[in-house]
Amino acid sequence: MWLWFSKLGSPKWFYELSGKWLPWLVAAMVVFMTVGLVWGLLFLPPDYQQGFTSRILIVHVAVAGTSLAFFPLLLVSGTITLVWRMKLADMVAKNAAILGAWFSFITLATGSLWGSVMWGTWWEWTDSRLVSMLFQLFLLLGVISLRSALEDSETAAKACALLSIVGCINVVIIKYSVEWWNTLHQVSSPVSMDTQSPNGPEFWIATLVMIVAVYLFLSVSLILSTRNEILERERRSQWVQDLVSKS
Amino acid sequence: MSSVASNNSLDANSEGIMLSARQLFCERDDRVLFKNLDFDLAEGQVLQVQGSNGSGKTTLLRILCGLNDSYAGSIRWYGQEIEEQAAAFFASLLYIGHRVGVSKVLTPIENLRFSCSLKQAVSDDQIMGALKKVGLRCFEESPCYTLSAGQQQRVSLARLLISPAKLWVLDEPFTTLDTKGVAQLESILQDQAKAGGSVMVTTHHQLTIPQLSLLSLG
Amino acid sequence: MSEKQTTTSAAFLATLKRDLLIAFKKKNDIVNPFMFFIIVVSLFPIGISPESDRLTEIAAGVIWISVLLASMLSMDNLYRADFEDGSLEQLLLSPHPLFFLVLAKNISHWLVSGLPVVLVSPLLAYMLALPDEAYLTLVLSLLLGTPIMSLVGSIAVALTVGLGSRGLILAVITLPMSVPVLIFGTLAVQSTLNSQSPLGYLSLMLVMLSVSVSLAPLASAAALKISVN
Amino acid sequence: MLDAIQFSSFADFIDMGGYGFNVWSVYGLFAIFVAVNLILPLRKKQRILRQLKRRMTLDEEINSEDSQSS
Repeated sequence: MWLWFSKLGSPKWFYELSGKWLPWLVAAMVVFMTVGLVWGLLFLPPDYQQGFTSRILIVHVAVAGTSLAFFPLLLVSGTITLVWRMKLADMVAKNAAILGAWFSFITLATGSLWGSVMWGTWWEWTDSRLVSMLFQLFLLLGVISLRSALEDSETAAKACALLSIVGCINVVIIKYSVEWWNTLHQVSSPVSMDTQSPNGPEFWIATLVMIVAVYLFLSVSLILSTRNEILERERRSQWVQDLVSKS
Repeated sequence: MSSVASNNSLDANSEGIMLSARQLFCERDDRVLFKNLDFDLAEGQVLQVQGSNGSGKTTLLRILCGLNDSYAGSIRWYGQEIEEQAAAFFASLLYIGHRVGVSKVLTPIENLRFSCSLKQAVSDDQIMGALKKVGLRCFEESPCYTLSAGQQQRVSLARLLISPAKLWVLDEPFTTLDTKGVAQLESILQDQAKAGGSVMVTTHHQLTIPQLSLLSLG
Repeated sequence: MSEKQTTTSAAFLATLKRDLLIAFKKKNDIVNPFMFFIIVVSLFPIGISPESDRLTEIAAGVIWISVLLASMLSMDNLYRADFEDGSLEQLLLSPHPLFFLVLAKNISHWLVSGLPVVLVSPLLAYMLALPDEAYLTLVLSLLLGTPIMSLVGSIAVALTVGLGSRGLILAVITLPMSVPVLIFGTLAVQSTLNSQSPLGYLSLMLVMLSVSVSLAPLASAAALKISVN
Repeated sequence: MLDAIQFSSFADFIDMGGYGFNVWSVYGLFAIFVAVNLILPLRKKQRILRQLKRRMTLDEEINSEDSQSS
């Protein structure tokens, strides 16, 4: 296992492997995405309570679910960078932070769009999920700005790895403290989200399809940006020179 | 304390005199750097200011440029006090200090475009030509934090080639340059002197320029 | 060899363009104050209470104070980078009056750090449950207030640019000077809330703005000469 | 399970039971989000390859220049 693990560390090996896997992933993503979208938009019956806005929930739940995976991803890549000093993990972490910020922003946007229908306001402080997602976005933007503040990429790698580990722990703490703060301030919040999730199996299957589509999209986008990062950081190595002269 | 050993005698007619300082006195944290210091700088002359570390060379240069006004005595630019005609004086002055005035975030071209446009309109190919001459040929587009200290110094030296300033005041311009750079800078100084401009420079490097005269402090 | 000397307006534009270019290359100086403003405002509902009627009372004050703090934060890098790499000396030694070059630097700094904050303030006002009719006044008062803060603050920055330890001395010097701006800004928003016309306060802020545009760069130029000494 | 399409006409497909704005802005945002995060990396890859190619030709030029001059 150890040989495999250290082999994975070499950017060249990752570049070739991801090159082979990319077409399949893109194909799977396109299939799942179209199935999920077409089914969700066209065929899904309106929910008895929410009507057609349950369609928003499909996308919102899918993106929100996936964005919760970002900090664990940063935690893992952070520990790999710090403990085994693997450059590849830092490259993945750098692009994962940017993609994570995108995911959190889209989760907030779709959530507030859904909220504007169900709760009548675009922003609801009493919804612990939205508030903790807001602070996850701030933490991710913090990691990104720390990365761009430190010019030398060696210190930037270690610093951002450490910050994402600390950030990951904080996200969990924030989530529970916001929920706890929520119950204390259980003001007459118009309606909290969980009592409102539409039932009916189709909704959950469509959402599942969308979740898989969004996860595939995450991996495709992350692989693409990591490959760019590899090309940039390994530009002096021989295999990149041949690649460039071939292209 | 400070003896003026300007070894070659300057003819007294004033129209050749570009910059003349009379009875200069400067004191810094109750230590007298120099007092009743007089000297003249004629057109086409390269004046090297010599002195041990801390003898006030940099302070003298900054006083002459008007950056530092805690001094007594008078400094005349073509016979007129520099305070009275600051605009004309600054228009024909180019000062390069220890901090070379090259922003690390910008590329050499952007740096030169800004620093030259403070004084006179300059075209991009003039800048490219100057950068080529100081040996920064394929570094024009890379941000200055990727350049070495010597290369950043060359960016500011490229300004010498472009600027029309008659008086150059250079503070230790040779420190970070390699031998090729030193030779290049000496020839640039020589051309400036030949073209009727004049240079005040502080360096521990032995200059081999015909129009050289010395001013030693402390 | 010497072509025509650049006019003062050309030098003004060159300085403005250069500072904007540096700001966009060094994105941190734009993003940090902006993020600081958003995070501080979103802390208040958690600290005080999520109920919208209580939030409405404090909305104007919270936004205004956060804007002031954010402008303090971003003020520091106004002259710092130029002082450290020597371009500030080139600015001082240019034949053009220093007043215009300092004004150019202030304007580019405000465009980069003040304007984004003003543009995002309605969004945060919504999060603080500020009633809709007060949005326009809020934006107008911020549009007038932030340049005043930027100009007044630049004097303090110019004075402290030579100091080694930057720290909070800047905020300690400038914040007291921000009291009038804060008063008129919040009063303008409050007056629209109880449906009076805010024009009185806004015009007073306009007067303050024109005074600071004409006088502050002079003081900053003098301060720069002192600290570069 | 895939019973008939829910909408009788294209018009009320757009209308989406009165919530057209919200649903379509969600799906629009999602489309932009997916497009941006797929197209930007691809465009950046071309830019990187171009830059590396330019630098390689530049280095070759310099080496050939040095070899001539030395």
